[in-house]
Amino acid sequence: MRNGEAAMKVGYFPGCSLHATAREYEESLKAIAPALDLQLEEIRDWACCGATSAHSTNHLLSVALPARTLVLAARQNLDRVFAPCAACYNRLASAQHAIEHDKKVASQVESILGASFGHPIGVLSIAQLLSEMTDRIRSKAIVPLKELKVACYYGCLLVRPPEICRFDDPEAPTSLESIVTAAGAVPVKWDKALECCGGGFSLSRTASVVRLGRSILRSAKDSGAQALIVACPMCHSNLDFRQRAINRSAGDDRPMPVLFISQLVGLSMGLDPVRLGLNRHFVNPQPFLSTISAGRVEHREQA
Amino acid sequence: MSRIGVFICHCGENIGRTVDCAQVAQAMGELPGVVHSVDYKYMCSDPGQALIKQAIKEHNLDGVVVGACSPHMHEKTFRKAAAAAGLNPYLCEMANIREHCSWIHEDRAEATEKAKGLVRFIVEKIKYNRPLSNIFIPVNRRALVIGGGIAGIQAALDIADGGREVILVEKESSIGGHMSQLSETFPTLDCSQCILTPRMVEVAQHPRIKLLAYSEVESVDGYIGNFEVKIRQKARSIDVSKCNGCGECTKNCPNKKIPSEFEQGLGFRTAIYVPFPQAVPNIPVLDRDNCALFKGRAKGVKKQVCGKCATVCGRRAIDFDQQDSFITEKVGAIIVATGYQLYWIGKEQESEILHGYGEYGYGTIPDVIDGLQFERLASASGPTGGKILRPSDGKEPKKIVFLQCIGSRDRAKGMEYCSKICCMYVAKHTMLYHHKVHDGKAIVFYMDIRAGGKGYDEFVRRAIEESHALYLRGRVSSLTRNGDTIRVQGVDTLSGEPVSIDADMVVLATAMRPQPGITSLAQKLSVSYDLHGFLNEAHPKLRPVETNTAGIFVAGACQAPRDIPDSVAMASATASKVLGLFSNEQLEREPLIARVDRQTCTGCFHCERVCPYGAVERFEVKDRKGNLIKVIAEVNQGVCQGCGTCQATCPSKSIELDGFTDEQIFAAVNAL
Amino acid sequence: MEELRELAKKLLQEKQVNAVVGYECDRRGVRPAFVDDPAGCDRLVFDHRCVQNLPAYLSPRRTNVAGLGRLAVVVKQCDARAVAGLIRESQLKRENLVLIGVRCGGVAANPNESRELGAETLALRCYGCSGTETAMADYVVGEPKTVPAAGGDRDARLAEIEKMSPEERLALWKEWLSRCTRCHACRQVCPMCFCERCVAEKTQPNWIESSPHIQGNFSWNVTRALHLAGRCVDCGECERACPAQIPLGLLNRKLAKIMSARYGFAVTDDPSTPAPIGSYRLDDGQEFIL
Amino acid sequence: MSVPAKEKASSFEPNIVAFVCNWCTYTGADLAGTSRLNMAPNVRIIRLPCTGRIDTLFILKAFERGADGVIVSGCHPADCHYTAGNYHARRRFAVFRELMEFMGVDPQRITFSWVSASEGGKWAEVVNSTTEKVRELGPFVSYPRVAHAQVK
Amino acid sequence: MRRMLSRTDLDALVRDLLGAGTRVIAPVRRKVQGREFVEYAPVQNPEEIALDGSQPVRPLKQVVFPPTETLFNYKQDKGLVQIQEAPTTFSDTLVIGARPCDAAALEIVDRVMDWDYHDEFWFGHRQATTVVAVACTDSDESCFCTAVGLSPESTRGADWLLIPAGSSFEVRVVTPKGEALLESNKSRCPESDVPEAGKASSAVEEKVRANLAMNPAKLQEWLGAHFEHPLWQKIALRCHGCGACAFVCPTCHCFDIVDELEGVGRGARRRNWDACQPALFTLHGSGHNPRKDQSARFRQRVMHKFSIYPSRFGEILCTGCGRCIRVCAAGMDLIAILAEIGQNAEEAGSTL
Repeated sequence: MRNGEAAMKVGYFPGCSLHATAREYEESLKAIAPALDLQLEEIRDWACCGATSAHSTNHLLSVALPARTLVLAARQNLDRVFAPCAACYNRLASAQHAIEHDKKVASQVESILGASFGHPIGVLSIAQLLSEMTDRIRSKAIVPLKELKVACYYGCLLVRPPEICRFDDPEAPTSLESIVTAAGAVPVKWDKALECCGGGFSLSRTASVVRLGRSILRSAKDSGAQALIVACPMCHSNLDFRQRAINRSAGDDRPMPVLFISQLVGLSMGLDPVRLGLNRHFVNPQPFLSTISAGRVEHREQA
Repeated sequence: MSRIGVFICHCGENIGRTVDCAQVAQAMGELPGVVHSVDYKYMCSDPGQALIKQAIKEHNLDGVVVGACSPHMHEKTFRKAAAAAGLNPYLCEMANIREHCSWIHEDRAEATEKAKGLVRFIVEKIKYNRPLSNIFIPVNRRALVIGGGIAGIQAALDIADGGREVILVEKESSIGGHMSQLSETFPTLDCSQCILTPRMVEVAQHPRIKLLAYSEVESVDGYIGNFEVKIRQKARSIDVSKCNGCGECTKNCPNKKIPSEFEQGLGFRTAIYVPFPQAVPNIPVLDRDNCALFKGRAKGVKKQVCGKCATVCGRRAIDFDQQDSFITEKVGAIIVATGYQLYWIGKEQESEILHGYGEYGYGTIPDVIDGLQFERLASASGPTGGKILRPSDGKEPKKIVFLQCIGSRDRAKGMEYCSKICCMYVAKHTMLYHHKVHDGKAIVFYMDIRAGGKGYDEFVRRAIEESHALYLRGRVSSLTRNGDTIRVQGVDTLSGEPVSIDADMVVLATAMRPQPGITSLAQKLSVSYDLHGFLNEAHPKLRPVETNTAGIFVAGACQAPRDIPDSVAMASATASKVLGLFSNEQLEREPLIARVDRQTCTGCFHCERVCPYGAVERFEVKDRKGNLIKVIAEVNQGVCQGCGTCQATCPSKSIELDGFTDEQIFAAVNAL
Repeated sequence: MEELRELAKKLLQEKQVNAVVGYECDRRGVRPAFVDDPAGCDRLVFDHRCVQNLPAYLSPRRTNVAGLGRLAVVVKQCDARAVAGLIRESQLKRENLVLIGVRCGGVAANPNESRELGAETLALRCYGCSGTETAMADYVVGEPKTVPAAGGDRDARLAEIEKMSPEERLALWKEWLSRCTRCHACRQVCPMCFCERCVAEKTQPNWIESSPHIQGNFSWNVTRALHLAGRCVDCGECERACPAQIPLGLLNRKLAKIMSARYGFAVTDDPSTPAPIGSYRLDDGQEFIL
Repeated sequence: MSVPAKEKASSFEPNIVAFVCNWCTYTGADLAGTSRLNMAPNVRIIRLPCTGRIDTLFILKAFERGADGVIVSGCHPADCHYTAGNYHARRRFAVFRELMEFMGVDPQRITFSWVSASEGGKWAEVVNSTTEKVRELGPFVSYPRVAHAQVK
Repeated sequence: MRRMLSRTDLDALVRDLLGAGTRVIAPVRRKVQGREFVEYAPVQNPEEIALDGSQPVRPLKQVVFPPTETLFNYKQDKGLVQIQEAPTTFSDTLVIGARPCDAAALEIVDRVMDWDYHDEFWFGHRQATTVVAVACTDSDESCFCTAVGLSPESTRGADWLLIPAGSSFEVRVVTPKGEALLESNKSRCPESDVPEAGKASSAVEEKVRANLAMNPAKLQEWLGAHFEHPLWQKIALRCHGCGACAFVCPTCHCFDIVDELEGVGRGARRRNWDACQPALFTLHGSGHNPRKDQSARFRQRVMHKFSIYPSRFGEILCTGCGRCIRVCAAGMDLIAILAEIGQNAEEAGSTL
């Protein structure tokens, strides 16, 4: 609906990972935003979204933390807030939902925050944001991706639960597919797009994460994908950082590059892979980049 | 001035302990219009009633007020007593000074004062009571049964055997319904066709059953005892009077690749066809959408494209120009037995509240089938001749996963109810599978096993213990293609372990839903229905086969998920209700219904809008020369149930509910 | 104006109708006109003084008007709501009537208004009106006009009362309603009050006492307002007709607000839309019920 | 005037009339009786077939005749003996109540409740809470009522 | 020699009377939800009195003929009915600032109230009421008192007539009741030798005269002869039959008698204002009504005022106050109607 319109301004909630483990995610977003006429206005004084420690321990806190950010956004006169991290997105969207639908919680949270809610805020995931801009992405895609086959991986938080994330089908989503198609790549059909990556158990229960990652990567490879497209720093971390362990456990030596959706869009625009933070990955993206003749990155081999 | 008698009951100590009955009687005696007021130990006793009867005669009473217990307890008793003494029973009313007074208060003075107030209400009210007499409505002693499945068949046969005429309407070209598609039936595993077919034949041959197959109810007018039903007989393109069911036409039809509805798409039929060999009536129907001749006509081809069937028909029974025809039948009662359909897991759903199963591929995986399809695979007369073969490649599946509660009991999918039959038929399926594929493995995912019924739990035990079905308690999170198998991802909640199974076939026990079109039928009948379209019974316990519209009954799965024994029991219940209704030429009803003041009614028809029963009709007031003066409301005595919503709604108060008229209520309020 | 007169003339000449109900000038302003010969059509006018709601004459109870035969009626868009109401409630048949829709640029509060139409003089009910013609019309005449800007908030007086304490409100209504002499002019001019025998005149039982004491006046005005809930077409004629100067429109307006807030309903010129009273939804609000 | 306000309030016994449907609330009140649930004696019941039959005129007349409070009670939604009378009543009284409030009649004087045949306890609660509430509000002298000339 | 009364002294007079417990009725200014008007109402304070000439929206008749009046109360007791008569004492009332047309109406209606039945209530109020009229200083296009034989300074029905003269009033004493009022207020009404300023209201009178000229006798004659005339049908089409005209008419005096219950077996008999315009008028119990539609009812109104009453009492039952014209929502205009009938009467006269 917003395709073809002039510059779009949305509030920007980076969350903790985009300044840390997923710096490349933020770098790629900032790199593609101007080309897409997308203005990202960071919410001043934002705080933690509450995932996962708050929402697994205290419901009220899990609403209050993101609700504070929403109040700030309203004060900044923003109608919509974009949270690139799937977990942040999920927390913010859940809080907005709770504010609108649970009057009791809403009033409790208001008294906790000592502030009242302004206008309702639309919370956007990257899948929703970019799928609204597919026409622009298509028009900016200058690098032919040569029928590059990619597997779009949603993970568990991007389109679920359905009453909160209403922009896509919770069981058979298509938004990421529509974005990669616009960028010129070919999404493959595969089974594990909505499986769990292990989330925050990467450190505490590494074996589980490895097992889950194995099934995801195997399915992606079996479907002929050349890269895995993700939209969540946690998923990226589990599938990229843990990939060597995963492959080792599977006896499989085929590395599978894991890209943020924003990185793929950036590549389609012909942006420098380094500007897109591709040099920060653990799985060497060079062979992959070469197949689409996208320039080089200096890759530091993992220890 | 009225001549009212007031009788205050002590109810032993029940009232007398807290209410000074003598004082109440004395106070009532002072009211204008009261000529006799006494108290007595037990008014409902024989001597008590005799007291009333005697007083009616002695004092020439024109109203009797009994201050005693709840009218729900003894109103009938006292009205009968009054009638026995020659007083119109509706001139006798009760004031409740026991449940609503003596039993709930302790202070004697307060309770006595309140009792006076309560009796005074009724004394004032009864001054405006009118003598009323019961209403008699003629009954047309023929019944209409809608739906020719097992419920409809049973109801029709029971009524016809009871000596009354029945019209049985079936929308398909044959009766038999879903039961005719089943292979075997639980819990006895007897062959469905074997027990059903004789009943179908009986219907066809019964002298008092008029079978209208391939027909639908177009409209329903009237009320209990006096319905007028318009029925559309859809064009079969066959002259029924000429066809002898030889089958030459179907044999010669060139279009043989049309998915058969009866075979649930697993087999094929011709364009002119009989749905299954035992069809009743055994007369083909021409599917015009798939007939070459009609396709040609639609394209405007001048030459007749086909017409083979007509050529080979020795009796010249094929009539390509046949049109839908209509007949009108007058009946006194209607039984709705339209049955069910199975839920489909696809993305597109007919109703907004329903949601498909994306995690099961929205029904795009060919070897994921539903229960009815499995029935056809298992049926000896089915597309595979009773062999269990996969639809995709015709291979025998060695591992079948059965999933229960697909849609059912799932609010997120829009059907929070239990479909009731799935536990049983899944058990049956595992047995049939075991009998036919000895080395096959049946795995069942279930939420709970609900096998309440005679021999039901034993049946499920047999499936587990003798047919070695593996029952896993848990849900399946996804079905995905894995090579030529189906990857079933689920969880066994009893062990807490995730389960992953590569199955050759998956059978979904999808939810039972009412037939499409049920809501429009319900609207024609003024029968209410629930969120899911199941028809509502008048009372869940005490009137389970009646509807809120008098004279209309429900049987089988159109009311809620039902299995065969339940459906048949309901059908027989409706038949007995109908035969009871038909046992008299006239129907007697309490006269507490609404009536219209023709002089002041303006004909705005607010009453018509609010009447839950459609009892308000339009009446033309004409002068002596026959010129129309105005169109006003009239209450159909047979339909009105006496709720009085019309009266409260009527702006000019031109409609009155007898027994609770405005004057009566006003008088009571005036006595405050 | 010429267009209207020509059309009326044509309808009468062609005997499509027996009479045209419209507006004409009188000594002081504008009044309803009943024209039954083509020559009289030159009397017809339409301007901002055409305040009256002519469909009030269409109730079958007006036997003298009904005696004229088939009628053509000049209707503003707002008036058409009354026609729709009468059709909806079986008092009229659409096919027995020719509707001449006029494009209206708003009307004044009273038909003797000598000033131009502006924020000062514009009738309350025209606030926010688009002034388009009704979709019900058989013919539409006149040039498109714009309704002048409103002279303030239409519901200011309602809000003022809502702000008061319950005691103040009751005292106010008692004061106002004690002025009522029960002439029932409010009812007689109302196009939607067409009962053959008004409940206020029912004496057996005498729910609403006919004496103009506060008790009878209160019951009457409450009941009148309730009977018009979801039916009132907001023409304001009741208030204009009230010789006791009671602000009756407030009650109707309040009910319109309730209808809108509770049931999302507004009266329109669509005869097929039923009023909310007389229908229901399973999920109707019941916050006030224990 | 020297009577303390509290004492004065407690000496006032409100006069409350209840319009109830025959099938649910009346029967529920019967059950309260059968269960011997003690309750305030201030409420007197007038039985109607259905809440659909209960007219706003009844309430106005009750106030005219000196009622200090009114109860309207019937079947819960979906339980109406006549399937829809209570739904119609619900709309009618929602609107009536708001209009009354607008005209300054304290809506607390009119209690609406759904009491089923099995809710004897709830009925007792409705009766007691309404009596208590109306007792606190005091006699409804401000209702627009004609002063009665009492004939000796 | 003329007596003058200053506004200050008038106020003092009012204050005295109020102090003595007399009810004082006068035109007062009202504002209801943005609408401003003047009406006759009891005053507590002389400052409320508005004597600037605006016509009160409702007539004076309610002072002597309340819209509802309890005749008696009753109680039914075991077949016995007890009656308690309504009190027959009437409070002393002074009306200040009555319009001449309103004052005149009282005297005109006196006739019917003392005809076949002497109405104690009417005359009880009349006796207790002293009427001080004020000559009109203004008129509008609905006034036509001159056409019915009155004038802006008519003294009929008044006990005093005050004629505005600058900030004072000239006092004209009309009746013995007026003499008594003067007697107790002589000091406030000094005799003045200010020369007569001519007819104070002649300009107003001219203005009113321009509204309607009428020949009552001819009119009456025509009405008597034209009970069935197409004119009635034509005129009454636009009439809503609301009767607001009758309710604001100073001379309309129809009433209805009702019994109203006030509990079991007891109640009150009241008489209330009624009118001849609503459809219930003369409706028989059978449902038949000899006056079949609005034209018959409207004819009744005109006939009663300009033919029946004059022939019975020699008085036109109309004082030309014009309220019926001002109040009519449908634009029924008695001036225009009388003019039209008058023209018919002229023409009829010429052919006779």
